[in-house]
Amino acid sequence: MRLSEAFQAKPLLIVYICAGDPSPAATPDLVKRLARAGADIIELGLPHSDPVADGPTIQAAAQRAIAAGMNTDVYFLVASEADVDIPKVFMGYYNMIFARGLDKFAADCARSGISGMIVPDLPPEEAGPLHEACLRHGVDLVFLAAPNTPPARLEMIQKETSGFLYLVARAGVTGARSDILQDTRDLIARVPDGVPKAVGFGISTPEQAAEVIRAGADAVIVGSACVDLIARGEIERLEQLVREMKAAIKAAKKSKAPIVC
Amino acid sequence: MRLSEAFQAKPLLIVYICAGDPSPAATPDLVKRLARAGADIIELGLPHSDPVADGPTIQAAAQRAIAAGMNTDVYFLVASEADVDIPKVFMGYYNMIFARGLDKFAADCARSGISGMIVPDLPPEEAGPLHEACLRHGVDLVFLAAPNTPPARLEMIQKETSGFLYLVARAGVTGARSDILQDTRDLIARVPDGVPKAVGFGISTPEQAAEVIRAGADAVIVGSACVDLIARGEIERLEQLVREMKAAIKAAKKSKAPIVC
Amino acid sequence: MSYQICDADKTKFGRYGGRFVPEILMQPILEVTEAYERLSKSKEFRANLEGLLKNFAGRPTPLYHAKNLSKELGRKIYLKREDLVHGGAHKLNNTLGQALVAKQMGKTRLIAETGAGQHGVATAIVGANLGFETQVYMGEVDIERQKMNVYRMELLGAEVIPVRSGSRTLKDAINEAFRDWAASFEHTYYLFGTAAGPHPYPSMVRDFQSVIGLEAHKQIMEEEGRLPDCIAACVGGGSNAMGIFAPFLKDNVRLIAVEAGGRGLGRTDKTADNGASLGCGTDGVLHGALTKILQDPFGQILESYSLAAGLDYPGVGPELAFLKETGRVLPKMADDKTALQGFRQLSRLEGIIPALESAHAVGYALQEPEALGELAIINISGRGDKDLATVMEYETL
Amino acid sequence: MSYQICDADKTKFGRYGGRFVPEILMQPILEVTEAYERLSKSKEFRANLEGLLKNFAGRPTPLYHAKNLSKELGRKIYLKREDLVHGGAHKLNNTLGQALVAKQMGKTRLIAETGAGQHGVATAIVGANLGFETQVYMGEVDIERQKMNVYRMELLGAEVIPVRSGSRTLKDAINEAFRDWAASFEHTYYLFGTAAGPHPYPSMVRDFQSVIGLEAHKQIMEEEGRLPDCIAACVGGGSNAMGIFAPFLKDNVRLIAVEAGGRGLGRTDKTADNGASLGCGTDGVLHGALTKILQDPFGQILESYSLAAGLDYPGVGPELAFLKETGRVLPKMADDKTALQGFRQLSRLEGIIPALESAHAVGYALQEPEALGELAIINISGRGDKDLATVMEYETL
Ligand SMILES: Cc1ncc(COP(=O)(O)O)c(C=O)c1O
Ligand SMILES: Cc1ncc(COP(=O)(O)O)c(C=O)c1O
Repeated sequence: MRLSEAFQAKPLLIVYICAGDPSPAATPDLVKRLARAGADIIELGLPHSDPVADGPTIQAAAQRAIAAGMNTDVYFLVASEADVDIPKVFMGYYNMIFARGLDKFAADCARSGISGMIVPDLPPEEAGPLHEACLRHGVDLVFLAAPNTPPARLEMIQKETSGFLYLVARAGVTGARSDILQDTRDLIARVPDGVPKAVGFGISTPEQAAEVIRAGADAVIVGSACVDLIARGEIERLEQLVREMKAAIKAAKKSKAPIVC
Repeated sequence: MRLSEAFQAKPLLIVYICAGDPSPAATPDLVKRLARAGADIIELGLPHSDPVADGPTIQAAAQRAIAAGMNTDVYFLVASEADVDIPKVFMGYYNMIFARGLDKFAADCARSGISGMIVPDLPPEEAGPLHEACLRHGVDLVFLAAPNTPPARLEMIQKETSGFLYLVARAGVTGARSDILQDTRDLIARVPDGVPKAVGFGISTPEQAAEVIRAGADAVIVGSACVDLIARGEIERLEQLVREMKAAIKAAKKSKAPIVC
Repeated sequence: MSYQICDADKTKFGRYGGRFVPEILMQPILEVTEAYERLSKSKEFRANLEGLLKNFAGRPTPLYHAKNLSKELGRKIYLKREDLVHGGAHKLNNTLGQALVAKQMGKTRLIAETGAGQHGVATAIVGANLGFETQVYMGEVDIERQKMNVYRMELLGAEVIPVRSGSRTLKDAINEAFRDWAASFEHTYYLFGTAAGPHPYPSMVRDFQSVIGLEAHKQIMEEEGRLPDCIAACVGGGSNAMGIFAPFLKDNVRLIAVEAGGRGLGRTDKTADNGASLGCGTDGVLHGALTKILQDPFGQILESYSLAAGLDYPGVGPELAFLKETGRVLPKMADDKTALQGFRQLSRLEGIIPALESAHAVGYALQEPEALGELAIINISGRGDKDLATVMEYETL
Repeated sequence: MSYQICDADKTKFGRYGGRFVPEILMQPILEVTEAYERLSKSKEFRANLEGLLKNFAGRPTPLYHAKNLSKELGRKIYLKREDLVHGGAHKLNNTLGQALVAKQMGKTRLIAETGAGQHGVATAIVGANLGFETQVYMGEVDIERQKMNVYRMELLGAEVIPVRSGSRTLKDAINEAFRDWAASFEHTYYLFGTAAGPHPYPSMVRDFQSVIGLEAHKQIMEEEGRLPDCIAACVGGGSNAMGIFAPFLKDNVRLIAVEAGGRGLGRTDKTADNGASLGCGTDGVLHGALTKILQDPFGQILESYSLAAGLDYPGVGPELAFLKETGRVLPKMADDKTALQGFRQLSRLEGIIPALESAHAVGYALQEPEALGELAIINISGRGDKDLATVMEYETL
């Protein structure tokens, strides 16, 4: 499924997990469980040795996955096996893509059922060649915008992104946080309604997810909170969290009055 | 006895010991034994914390003596008690004299039966004030000359010294050595016969002593070799060494043909 | 003194360089770019920096004709004496410049990464002198082996933050500093320590370090009336090398970049036995720039190795990668043993104990003197006092 | 630059100085005197020395306006930056000069004493650079506490000879060096490390170090258009102090000699709790000169004490003793604690870690700022890298 199709049925819950954590073999099943629990899109991370945009939780997951034998070849095997009917999105650092070759990487994505790519260290200015490869293989290339992205740049990024626009909820790296800032609300408000926008970085509770939706987001991305539960082996609680998140954003969509928390 | 008087009966054996080594109480008896064994003059060292002209043997003796309670007051007590009918000569560093006051020091020497002073770190250029004090109290001030003392300077030192002229046998500091160098012979030869000359630094065997006398010296000074025996508590061998030295120089005096060794 | 101004739109050297950073960092980086471009044209800023370089850092450093080394090598060798710069290495040239940029930008806090501690110390020095709150990220492994530099930073009022992620060395300290900056950019300036990283750092650091080459250019003309045949400098990230090379790029001077050969050319899954990214690396993206890096076939970064902590880095500045490609700069290697030989020989022959990093350039010269031509300059990027414990330990191995 | 020439017949400063040495050393010392007098008038010698000071040692050193310290003290403070001299202290100014004298005298071997190791390192540096065999006497106790400097000397090709006599510290190392010289003078030059010892050393060392004051004189006039109200320098033997004071002796500038106050004014039979011979000593003869020394009533030399190894000496140069007597130089003390405060404060305020010795002058300034007047120079005789272990250890006590 193309991402744009998925965004017809807003609000969406996007769940990030790190492929290969705790083991490559475990990943396909995990993806299926998340889909069953209500995830609308799976963001499947390819672990990197130097995940500069990530906080400690996802760094640790990457280290576990690499230690467990995850690499790019295995990634695409795992992604193929994780056969679900919701979209899967690649998330990973540019060097991993560059090392494989941009075209080959995009082709492998398409072949293994990956609809889009999120590359947190690849701003649009550097993305030309990958963009072309993605176009060739029908894979979306999702860009990110941050609270400190100035208006003109935000407009450029909106234009460049495909699939959806990833809004970084706040300054810093990935990782669970306890509040949603005014900055995030402002950023959501600055993007016109026509652009599908998903908010991530630091969203860990159903309340926060709901708040983001009420603020106007089309999707919520939850990552570290899920990775944390995987690290502890609490897969049922993970499913439970996904269910609660999904319920919360659906409810939020109906009653769109913002709540201060 | 004035030193000049003693030098009537050449050749002389001058024996150095460090006052207070191994203990202040032991020194007077040691002096008497040395006199009995044949020493013609006793050079009684006042230990100093920083004996820059001395080698390891005499340095160690000084440290033992200081540790045993030797100081300048005790020195003069000990010197008085070491009541022998051969001359005693003070040997020590200038700062010890300076600290007591030059006049007082010279007076104390005279009072405790000390006939002269050897101050190895006091060249004639700096000796004016002490010289005056010595004159006032009838104490000789003995200067040293070394193999590297140039002719004009040697002449000056000869003029300044009183009692006798201390010829430094060779470059370096005090301490037993195994040979007598050509340098020493040359130095002895450079001093006119009228000047009483004692040779010291490094003379440790009867053979060396004899050689020095044959080379024209009027007296031999033996230090480290004796101090070494005291350190080992071998007082009888010390007396034996003195007797042998005395015999050797007497014999040498008679047969004045130099032997190469 | 005049700095080579970097051009607003040019973020790359050929295909190398760029800004491969998370979006949250684009704005801070663009602000640094803008501030640096503005300030590098400001007379007042330059006067200010030149004052500090002269009165605080102790510039100019001598260009010393090393008579004994020359004799040993059968050619005339000059040493550029960055070992005499305050703090003990060329690093202060850069930290002074960037700290003044940070000041002008109204920032109140500096963050930096450090491996051996030299850049950390240089940052702590400017932090103290110019009144910043200073925090330095340093891998736990490096903290353990560089205790004295940790203590120096603390004495200078900086806080050293242990980095426990990844290989717990320089590479990870850089990651951690970027993470900090992503949350703190409002008041914080990231003072990057070498001519690598995202644009404008490679250009800015090269410009601030090019005072080395500008002085050397003038000095060698004064002394010899001609340019040298060759200049050799060690390369970690490339700041001292680019600093001395830059003003000679248009001249007919052979430029040799000496990298850490470490234990040799071996590799494992996760590690390389050297730090020779220019010579042995392949194109890739690390710390914000496309450059030559040590990586596995999948693009995972390898842990580098060198006895010299300052050369123990799996990347290199993009400008050097470009200059290697064009053939303008020749990459060479000196392994641990060769560097130690350089360390000892320079100490004995000239009475100058070089940093182990700089000793790589000296060691290379000892091994391939013909490469130097008749007249050469070796950049002594720092002094070796910091390395005594390392060398002593190595000797007893 | 022009050195103050010492006059052939004048071996004393008032009643202080002279040559209280064994006869065997008179000739070598007279030869040094003669050689120095001749060479100090030689244009070639001076050009040679100036070349080395500039290109090898890194002179001139900056006179740095310490803005933050000035603010702290409410007056304008400049720092003379001898910490930037090659080797890390002012010591090289002297060893370069004397080694050139030795070379001219045809000597092939250098001997030196060292306490903390700074003079030993500076001697080893010139020994390596000018091609001498070099041996450095160092007390066993000092060897133990200054391992890094021992290793530096060895790296530089010098041999460090452990001294086991007396208190096994600096004082005894000097004795041992004199003993060596008494047997080796034919080929050997004794390179004395401070402005003490028998004539001509106090004058010669002062002359070679007066490059500090000559530069500072010119620099302060350039910067301020007037002379300072005060100059403060630490005093071990007195070489850095005399070096900066000498060119200001005729000026209306208050000269403050800061000695090691150590643990206080206490004494035992054999030891003093400080190194303050100028302030607390009495007239006496030590190491060839009549000067102020720490001694017991009988004239035995006391072991001094200071946390700063370079100030841990029971004597002082005769010229300073004389200048104290005439009132031209004011002796002051800074104890260990005050020095540590100076050490920390200068590090934090200015980003300059001073040698613990120099930190005594800084600490004094912090405690009695009024004494400095409105405009003062503090001589930073060396850098503090060598002292980090000492300070760390002291902190944990
Ligand atoms: C003395 C010295 N030289 C060289 C380097 C290598 O860095 P760069 O290549 O940036 O000059 C370092 C890094 O710490 C260093 O301390
Ligand atoms: C840095 C430094 N300052 C000062 C001194 C004291 O010596 P002086 O009084 O001769 O300058 C020393 C002696 O080692 C030293 O290393």
